[in-house]
Amino acid sequence: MSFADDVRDLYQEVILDHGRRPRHGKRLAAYDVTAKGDNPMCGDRVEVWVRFASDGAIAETGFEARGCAISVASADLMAETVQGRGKADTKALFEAFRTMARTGVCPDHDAGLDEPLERLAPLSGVHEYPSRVKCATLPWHALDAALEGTREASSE
Amino acid sequence: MSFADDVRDLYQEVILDHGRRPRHGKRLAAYDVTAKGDNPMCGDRVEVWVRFASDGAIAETGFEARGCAISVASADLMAETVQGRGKADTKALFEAFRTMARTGVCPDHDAGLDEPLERLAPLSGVHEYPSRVKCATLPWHALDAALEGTREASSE
Amino acid sequence: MNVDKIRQDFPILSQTIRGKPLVFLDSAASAQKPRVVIDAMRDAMETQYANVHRGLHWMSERTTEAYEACRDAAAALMNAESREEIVFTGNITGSLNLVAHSYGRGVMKPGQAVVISAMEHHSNIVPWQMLRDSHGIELRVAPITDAGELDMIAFEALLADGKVGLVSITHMSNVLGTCTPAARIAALSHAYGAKVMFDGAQAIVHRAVDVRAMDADFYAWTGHKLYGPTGIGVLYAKRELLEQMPPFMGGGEMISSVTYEKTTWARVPHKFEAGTPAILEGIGLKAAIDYVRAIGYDAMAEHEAALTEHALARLGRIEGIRIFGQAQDRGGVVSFALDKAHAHDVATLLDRQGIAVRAGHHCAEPLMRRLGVDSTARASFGIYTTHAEIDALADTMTRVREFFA
Amino acid sequence: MNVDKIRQDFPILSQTIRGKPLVFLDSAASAQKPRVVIDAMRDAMETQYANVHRGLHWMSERTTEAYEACRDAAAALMNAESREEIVFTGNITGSLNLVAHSYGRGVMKPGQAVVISAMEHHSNIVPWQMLRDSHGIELRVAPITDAGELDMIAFEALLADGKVGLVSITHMSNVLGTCTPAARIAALSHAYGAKVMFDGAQAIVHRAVDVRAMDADFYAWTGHKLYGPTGIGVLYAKRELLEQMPPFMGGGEMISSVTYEKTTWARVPHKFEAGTPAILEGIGLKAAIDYVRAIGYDAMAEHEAALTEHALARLGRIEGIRIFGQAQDRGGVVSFALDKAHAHDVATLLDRQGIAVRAGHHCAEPLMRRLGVDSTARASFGIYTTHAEIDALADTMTRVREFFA
Ligand SMILES: Cc1ncc(COP(=O)(O)O)c(C=O)c1O
Ligand SMILES: Cc1ncc(COP(=O)(O)O)c(C=O)c1O
Repeated sequence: MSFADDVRDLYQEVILDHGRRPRHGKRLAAYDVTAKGDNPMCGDRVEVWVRFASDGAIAETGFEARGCAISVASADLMAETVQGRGKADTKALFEAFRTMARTGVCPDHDAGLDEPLERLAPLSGVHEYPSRVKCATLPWHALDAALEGTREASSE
Repeated sequence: MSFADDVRDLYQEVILDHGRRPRHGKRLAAYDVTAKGDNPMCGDRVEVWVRFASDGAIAETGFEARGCAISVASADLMAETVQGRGKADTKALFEAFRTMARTGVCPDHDAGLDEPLERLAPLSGVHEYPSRVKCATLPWHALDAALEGTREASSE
Repeated sequence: MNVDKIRQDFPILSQTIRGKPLVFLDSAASAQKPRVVIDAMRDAMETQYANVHRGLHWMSERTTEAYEACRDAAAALMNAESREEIVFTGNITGSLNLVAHSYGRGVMKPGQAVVISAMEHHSNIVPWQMLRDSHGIELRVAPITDAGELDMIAFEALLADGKVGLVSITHMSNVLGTCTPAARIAALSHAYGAKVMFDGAQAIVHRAVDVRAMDADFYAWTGHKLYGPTGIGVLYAKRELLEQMPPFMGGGEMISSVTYEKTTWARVPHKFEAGTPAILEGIGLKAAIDYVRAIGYDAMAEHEAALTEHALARLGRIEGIRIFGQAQDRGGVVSFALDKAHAHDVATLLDRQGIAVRAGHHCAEPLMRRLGVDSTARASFGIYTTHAEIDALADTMTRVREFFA
Repeated sequence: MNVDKIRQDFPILSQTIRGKPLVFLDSAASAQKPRVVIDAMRDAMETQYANVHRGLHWMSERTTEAYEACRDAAAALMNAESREEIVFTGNITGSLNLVAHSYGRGVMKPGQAVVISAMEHHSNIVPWQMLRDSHGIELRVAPITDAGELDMIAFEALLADGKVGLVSITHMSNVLGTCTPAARIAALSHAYGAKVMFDGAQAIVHRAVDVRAMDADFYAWTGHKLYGPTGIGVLYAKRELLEQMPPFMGGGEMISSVTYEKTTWARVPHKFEAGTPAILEGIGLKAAIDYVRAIGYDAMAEHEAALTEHALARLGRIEGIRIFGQAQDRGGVVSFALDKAHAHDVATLLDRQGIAVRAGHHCAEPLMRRLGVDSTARASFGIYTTHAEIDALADTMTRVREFFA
């Protein structure tokens, strides 16, 4: 197998792309909640800002991340997939994503999560690299903390 | 081999005898020097008293020991063999005895030590039982401390 | 429980000593290791080894998993609420010192007191003396009865003034075999506002330990007595206490972030684990825990109770032998003395016949004084000990007694 | 030195990782173990094991001899004056904390200062911060030059006011590879009345350490980096200092006698060794020391110098790679960063090809800040490392760089 083939199981094109050019990698000018996430084991750090729509669903998510391609891409894909979702729905998605990142398989889930999980699926390759699972879940921990009203999260 | 045969390599009759009925196991009423010896590892304790003759040789040695048969027998045989010896002579004997106790073989020595070393030879069996070597040498450490004018010795 | 089969798991038991088959009756000092422990450590070194926790590569990740599995196993063994309540140290002495520093100096206040018992191992005495001398903590000693049991009335009296911050008591005496009533001790301690720690070095080898059922605040033990390797000790502590305590040693692994001005600590339990941990030892201990659990504490306790009863009966019939400790509830340890011979001579004569017992003060000098002796001989039993070995001990003791008569 | 032959001594090196042959370039985190170490530990558990020091029986005596032989080996390895100057701990972090407690709290006085350098491992930072915060000791940091060497002029300036009681500096940086001039550091420290300790965790793996020639007061290292087992650390200290220092942990083995009122300490070094020691680990470390000495430091140093030069040359030619540290005198450790990729991604891509490097802050966050980075990737070499492995690293790095371009 070529070098590129070898590494595509984890670094798929979509990850490289979102890692290099995140669409949501910015602080929101106006936001409702925010939180920081920290992985002291490897030094990754992410900060998220969330603005809600009038119905309570997430209108927009922005982030600033200092870390590896996986954590930046995961933050960006997260921002993309949670848009328009309510809090409960977002939490369910987090749980399902977390399982996928850890095990590589998509857990049983609500039909409503089919589409977002498919979009997050490129990240499932991390399950082969246990120490990198936290890179992928860190932005989600931060988002969860923001939604919960706690200001800090850690994926340690 | 019978039980008794097995153990005779260390517990020779002379050791049992001196261990049970030490001839010199008493505090001297009049003495010139004294010292205590302590083996904190096993709790053996011995105290020796020495009286010198007018020529500086050892006139008499007495001891009180709390410990095993080996340490009591060794103290008693020591008291016996050092009688009449000068300080240098006694130290040389200690050195030779120590080597014998550790290795089981009698080191090269002055012809003058032939006879006392032969009397101490029954104790050479301890070399097979490294943790017991200290039991055999403890009284000598105490005697040495007394001769040196230090009051305490340890065979740790 | 099939002892013959178990013996085959322990390669060392087929050794001969001074030409005689090894009769190893010194397990309370340190137990022998089953093949699964030896193999686990060897396999790790041969096939899967690297430093843990911070490594991003395959070997490091796999080694981290294997090592951290020991924490899960230890938590399950003790029925801890979570794996984060398990701290690894170098031995139980390290666990006790950790608590003496981080809880004693870090949380307790001068003027408070620590209660120990009159049958503690030095490891559960000296750290408290050092705490007393450096931190103004009073040290109180709960007496034991002549049967060798904790005097519960006197114990409660020591708690009465409400000054006691911590009770630290053995869960099983390494000299008398006495098992202490942990749940009652904990309930009393808590009633008077004290936290409670148990020295489980011996207890966990002989019986199931449930820290939640007994409501222990701290519970400490040591790997090498539970058929595991040396170099690793275990400390269970309730999570809220670990959160509250400052760290003991500083260094790698125990920090969250470091600047010269200010360092923040890692989460529990890592806050208390400085430097590269005992990785191979954790892997070995995991195998030992699995081994013990597969046999089961019920079977082990039953086996050891039978051995102990047999030993007490056989040794008790020998004239001139005095046995120390008549506790109702006791584990597989029997201390004794012979009237005509010093314990060291006894041990050497037994050794000459291939029988390994311990002789001395067993790191419990104050208890020796309480018993009125300098030293005792001690036979202690493990899962591999047989009735025939106890018969060999008793038969040989008869001859030792004759020899010194 | 025949590297092919040496590689055959390390069973793990023939493993494959993710389908590729293992290229292990993470020895500075922890080294792999030669068969002699594995066998020594296994043999002990299979044929000759019991608790040490207090046992009167055959197994205990033989195990004591085998374990204590490690003290002789360590003393000889470092050219200590006597075996009593060697204290065993759990890891070097334990050794450093021992000195921070027993010398720092026990002998130093509030108002005095400790000097470390700007390239220390957390294990040589955090214990001194804890000492500072609890004991009123000032912590001073000697800067490094942009080449990554200790700034000797600034270092001397820190000593000038005579307040420094202890200098504790790495003998070789685990990030930059820099070897520090130990003899000069010691001479300067002594000239200003300070004692001096070296963190030799990395240095002793790469070069002969002579504590008397460099006149170190303390010298610490850790077994698992010198091809030995985990769970054991070493501290050399001049005898007079050990005599002067109070003990660190209390318990069995470290006492001479115990009463509730007053406990007296065992002689050095046992005063500092509480509880059952790392017996199997001592036996393993003895085998590791013998192994290293048989190969010889001259051959090892030469081999590693050649590897390092090769690595610096090969990696230095790759565009976008920045290498950290240009010390004149350096050991087998090369830290680097890639402009377009995070160190973790680099490490994962290398891992996917079977190449194990470390990525992160290497337990040296303050040094990372000094270098202006969050993390680096680090390749580190052992006696078994080959030029071909470095070529594999460099070739793969070229592709990693292309991949992230
Ligand atoms: C320079 C240096 N000091 C200290 C340490 C800490 O060693 P240990 O984790 O074995 O205590 C290390 C290795 O991690 C090191 O490289
Ligand atoms: C009851 C008890 N506590 C503490 C210890 C000390 O254990 P370690 O030496 O492993 O720290 C022992 C064993 O020696 C023991 O039997």
